Amino acid sequence: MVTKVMQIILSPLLALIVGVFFLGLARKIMARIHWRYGPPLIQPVIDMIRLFCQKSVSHGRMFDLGIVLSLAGSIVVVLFLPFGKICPLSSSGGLLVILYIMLLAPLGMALSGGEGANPNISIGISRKLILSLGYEVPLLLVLLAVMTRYKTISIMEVVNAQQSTGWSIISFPLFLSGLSYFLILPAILGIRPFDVSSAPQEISSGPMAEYGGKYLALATIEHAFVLFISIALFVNLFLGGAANPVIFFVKMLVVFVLGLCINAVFPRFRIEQAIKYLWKWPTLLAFVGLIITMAIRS
Amino acid sequence: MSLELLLIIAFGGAVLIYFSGKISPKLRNCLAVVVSLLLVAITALLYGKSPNVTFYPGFFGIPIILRLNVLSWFFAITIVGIGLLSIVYSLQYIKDEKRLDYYYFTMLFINASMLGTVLSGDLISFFIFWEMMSWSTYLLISYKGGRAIGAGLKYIIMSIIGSLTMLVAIISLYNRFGTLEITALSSQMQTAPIDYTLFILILFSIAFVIINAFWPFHTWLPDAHAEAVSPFSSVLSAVLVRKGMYGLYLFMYVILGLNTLNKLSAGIISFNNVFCWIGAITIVFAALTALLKDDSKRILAWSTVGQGGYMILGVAFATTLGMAGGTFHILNHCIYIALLFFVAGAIEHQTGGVRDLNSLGGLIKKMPVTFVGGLVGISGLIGVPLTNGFVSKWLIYKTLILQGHPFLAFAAFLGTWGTILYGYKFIHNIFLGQLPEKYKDVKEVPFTMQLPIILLTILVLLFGILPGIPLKVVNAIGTSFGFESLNVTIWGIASETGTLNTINIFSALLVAAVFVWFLFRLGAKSVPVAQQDTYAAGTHIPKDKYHYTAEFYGPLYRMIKPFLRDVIDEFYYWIASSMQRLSDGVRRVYAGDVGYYVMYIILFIALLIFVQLKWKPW
Amino acid sequence: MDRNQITKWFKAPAKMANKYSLHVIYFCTGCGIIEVPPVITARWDAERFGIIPVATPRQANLFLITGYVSVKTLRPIIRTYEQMYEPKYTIGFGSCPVNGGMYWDSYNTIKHLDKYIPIDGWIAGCMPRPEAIFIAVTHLWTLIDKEMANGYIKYRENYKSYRRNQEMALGELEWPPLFPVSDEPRGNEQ
Amino acid sequence: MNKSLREKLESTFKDIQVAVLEENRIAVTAENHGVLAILRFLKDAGFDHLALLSAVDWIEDNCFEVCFILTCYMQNDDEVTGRQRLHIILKTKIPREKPQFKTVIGIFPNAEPYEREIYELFGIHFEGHPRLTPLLLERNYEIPPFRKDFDTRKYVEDVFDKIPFVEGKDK
Repeated sequence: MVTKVMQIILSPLLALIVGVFFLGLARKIMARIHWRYGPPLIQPVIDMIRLFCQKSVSHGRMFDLGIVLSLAGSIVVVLFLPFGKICPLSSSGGLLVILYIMLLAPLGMALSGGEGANPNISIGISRKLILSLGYEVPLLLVLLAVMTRYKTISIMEVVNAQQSTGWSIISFPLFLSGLSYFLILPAILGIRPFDVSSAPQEISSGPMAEYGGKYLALATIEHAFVLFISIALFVNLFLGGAANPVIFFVKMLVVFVLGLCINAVFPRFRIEQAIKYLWKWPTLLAFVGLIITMAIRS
Repeated sequence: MSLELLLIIAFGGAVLIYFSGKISPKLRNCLAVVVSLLLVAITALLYGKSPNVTFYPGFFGIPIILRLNVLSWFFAITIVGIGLLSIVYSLQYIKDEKRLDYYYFTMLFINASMLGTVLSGDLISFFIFWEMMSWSTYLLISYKGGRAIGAGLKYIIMSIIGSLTMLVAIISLYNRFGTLEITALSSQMQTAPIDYTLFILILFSIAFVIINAFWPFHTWLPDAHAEAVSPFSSVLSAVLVRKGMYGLYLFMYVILGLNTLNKLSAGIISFNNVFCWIGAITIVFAALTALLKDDSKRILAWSTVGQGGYMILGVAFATTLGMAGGTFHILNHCIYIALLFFVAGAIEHQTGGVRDLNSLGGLIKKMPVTFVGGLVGISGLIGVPLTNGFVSKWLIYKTLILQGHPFLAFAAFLGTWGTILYGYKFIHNIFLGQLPEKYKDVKEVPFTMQLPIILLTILVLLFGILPGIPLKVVNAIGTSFGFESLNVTIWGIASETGTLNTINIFSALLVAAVFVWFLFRLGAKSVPVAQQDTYAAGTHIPKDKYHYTAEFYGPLYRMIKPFLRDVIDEFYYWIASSMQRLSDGVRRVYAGDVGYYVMYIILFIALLIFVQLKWKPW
Repeated sequence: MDRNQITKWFKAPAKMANKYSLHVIYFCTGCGIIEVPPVITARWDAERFGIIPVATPRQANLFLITGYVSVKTLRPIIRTYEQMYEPKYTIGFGSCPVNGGMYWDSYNTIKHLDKYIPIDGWIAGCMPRPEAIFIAVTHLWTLIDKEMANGYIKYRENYKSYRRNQEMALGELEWPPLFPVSDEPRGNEQ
Repeated sequence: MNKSLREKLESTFKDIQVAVLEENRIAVTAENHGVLAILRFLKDAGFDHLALLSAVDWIEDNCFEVCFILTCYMQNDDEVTGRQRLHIILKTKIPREKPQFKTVIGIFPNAEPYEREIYELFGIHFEGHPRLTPLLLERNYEIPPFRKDFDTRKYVEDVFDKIPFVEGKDK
């Protein structure tokens, strides 16, 4: 029982450290790609300390509760995700629960942003929801393919099954789904080619327009968690999730750097282009993957 | 505590209220509440028992039977519960309309007739109460006059078609088996040939699919909801539409039973498969059409159509988990859609009849209780964890995936994401953003309208965190149909292929939220600020113009609008207009004066003579 | 990071964090803004010092006014300054915000910007070079260290006279006063 | 081409001086009551683009001078020889005390903002102008700022320098 409580406390902490490290790394790699030095790796930590010390302005109770709910939702999702062998709440709900609790974060952010009474925020949120509809289509097909392939809805079983039958990114039908998941990873993370919902130039950073001080700090922590969750989900489902956290971290690092290289060199999609892209190639790959998995299974 | 007492109170109460309304409105209001309370009390007390009452009203000697089992109790409690809440809600809501006695009478009469359909033990009384329900619904839909009459007409035509097919089926059953009593029928139907059972089942399911507003027959529901009065549209969408589901249960499981149902398949096209695909199309089509609507009630109407698809997906799979998921979803949908219609009605009542989502906004500061109700209702509709919608959807998805139907599951997921989009649009355009100038002095709704909203909000959260309570009843229904019982515990389902533990999720979320709240309090205290003080690149914020609601998902509309033309609705209107042209032509033939008729006779005789001479048939 | 850096971090993390994470919001007026893009991009990378351009004043704590301030642009500048959160610093870029620069006798420009909003740092020069921004930022660091970058405290304490100056320059202001001016009612709550 | 234009102009209008400044610049000075007729004549002659409407303040001989610059929109500059298209500069003088002028929006609709600007900065009133309201300036001045007798330095002293610096604590 004690190890369980330890795991419950440890895994969000680990996720936070990994997420913040990824944020710092992202800015460093982006800078290096732009031929400049870039901030020190711990710049996100400095930013957060500064933001916590700043005063701030609130637009009403929902403005505060929304951001708190959004961060709490992200922390709870981390509890369901296996990080190496640590997976505290894997017994009370599998992949479906993860998929649904991942809803809490954007919903909380949308509610608190809406209270900010600013059209920039509303436009940002409507674009974010359209984008989420866009990337959910291929994501759902991918998850369904994995679930039908391993005939289970619990993520721990998927990870254990991959120990024996090898990574599912290599096995024939799921290779397509893995590729399609990787193609939509920037959309899930909301980074460069798909950061149309928080575009600083067009809609003055969308849902974050009215955030400052501690709100912005919580929003960046929540972004770090989303970063961790999306990549951890990919590693668990397709790269076999590791025996111990260190290998798991290395796999996540590889996936993240690959995703980042795409993000650093692409201009921003318009929302229609983003949806057209998301519903064309990744969906086709995921669809074919699902069809083949069903054919093999029956 | 017998069944006739229940029905007598229900129908007698309706008549009593009509006449007491003549005496004084106050007496009528409290009488209505007392009658509904009495109904709820009696139904609750009838939980465990299953009485069976038969009496012969001297009607061709066919017995009228009233019986109660756990299935009909489950539907009865939702009917009387939502009936009570809508009566309490309409005390204040409808205060300044005219013809209130007529309104209260039809409201209670509909509740009584729905109760009758659920309690009826044989098909004749089922059909009688069914007809009473359809006609009184027509009366109450067209209560407000104007466009409501057109909507009511549309409803009554489609429900008449349904009743006629049901009547044909009942008559053919009677002359084949000689009895209409359900238990007797279920034993004799086992021996009936397959094609006959399929014929009966299709006839009955047409009636139930129409009232349940599945995809091909859904066109009456959006108009009926948009035009009906708010308390009635919550009864209509929460409970009345689900009578179709009760009918399907009655026929697929009570009368036919499990084994005959599975035999009904020719190759891969089995009855269940067709129903599932209709359900899937309903979900996706309704969810995406709801996105395009701007009227708050129309969005909820389309979501009712969509949610029906989840129920049939769960139920038509005839596995224990699917059955539990479908039945539990009926209860959940009934709770949160009634809550959402009460919220939409409250907004309409306070802002003077404004339902257009483009001109509302910022009401969260003025109507906090309604906002909490709307938020919890929408999160229930979406299926956010810790709300009841999540548990039933989890069950349905698990059946779909483990039975190996990923594409049905994909359609259901797509429907959920469409629900998220129009759910947030509903919340954002009404409650968030800038408060327009003309709603500055909008106050919170009176307490009698807040009470149903608060009660239903508590129910949504309670069944979400402790799903064991309703799941016990749902499990009893499953076992009564012959499924093996689920391992239900207070916090969810414990089964080896993946358990659901809502208590863990709730406690994890609670601890995380408290921890983040302390992290939030760590920073300096934030100064509350008016809605004018928001970022506008340093310029002055114009009144009423700094608000983004019109065409909330503009880019998405432009992409999916051409695919979502309601072809079925246009097809029905085409049939109606062609029928009208045909009858117009016939009217010209019978012009009315005798000269024409004589001419027709002569012509006909000439024709006969000509045929005789030409071909000599005789 | 030499040893006293680490001790400084533990002694006053807030001050150090304010120094090394300056999110800038530029007010692009006049001819100064053309100097800012080279500061952000590869040649003079500002991100090394933790300086990132942000979109809204809510997220910023450094306000850079680049170029002459006409009477009309004074309104957005004041509003943007008031919408920034409390430990905030401003830098006047170029000689025009200092004393009107070459428009010293024009009827339409604001001469001394620090009569209306407190300015912590000046960069003289009729469009100074991008490196001048880094020099100003390093000076700002020393000011923050010595607790002298207290423009926002001065604004809070002397808000009445600032508000009076603004009204003298612009006539009637259409946004309520930020801090309670004793004689006028406080119009900031909803 | 401008030779024939000169004769046409001098023949149709009497008190008008036409001078060819350079190779394709024609300066026309006329009395202010004849200006509208000349403008209409030139517009029919093909000069349909009012490139500029401005005023000059001759404070010594106590008059304003309103200048119109017209070109033919479709005739573009000649790339080969680099010769610019033909510009006509029409000037009239109006008294300085109560500067009045008739609006030319009837002939050239795009003159509306130019006239508002000249009214705001010089104080020349254009009757018949639909909305003669301030266009650019934030505040109103008793002497319009572009006039020569408007002393900017004195204005700056008594408006901006009166605003005190903010030192020390508020009481």
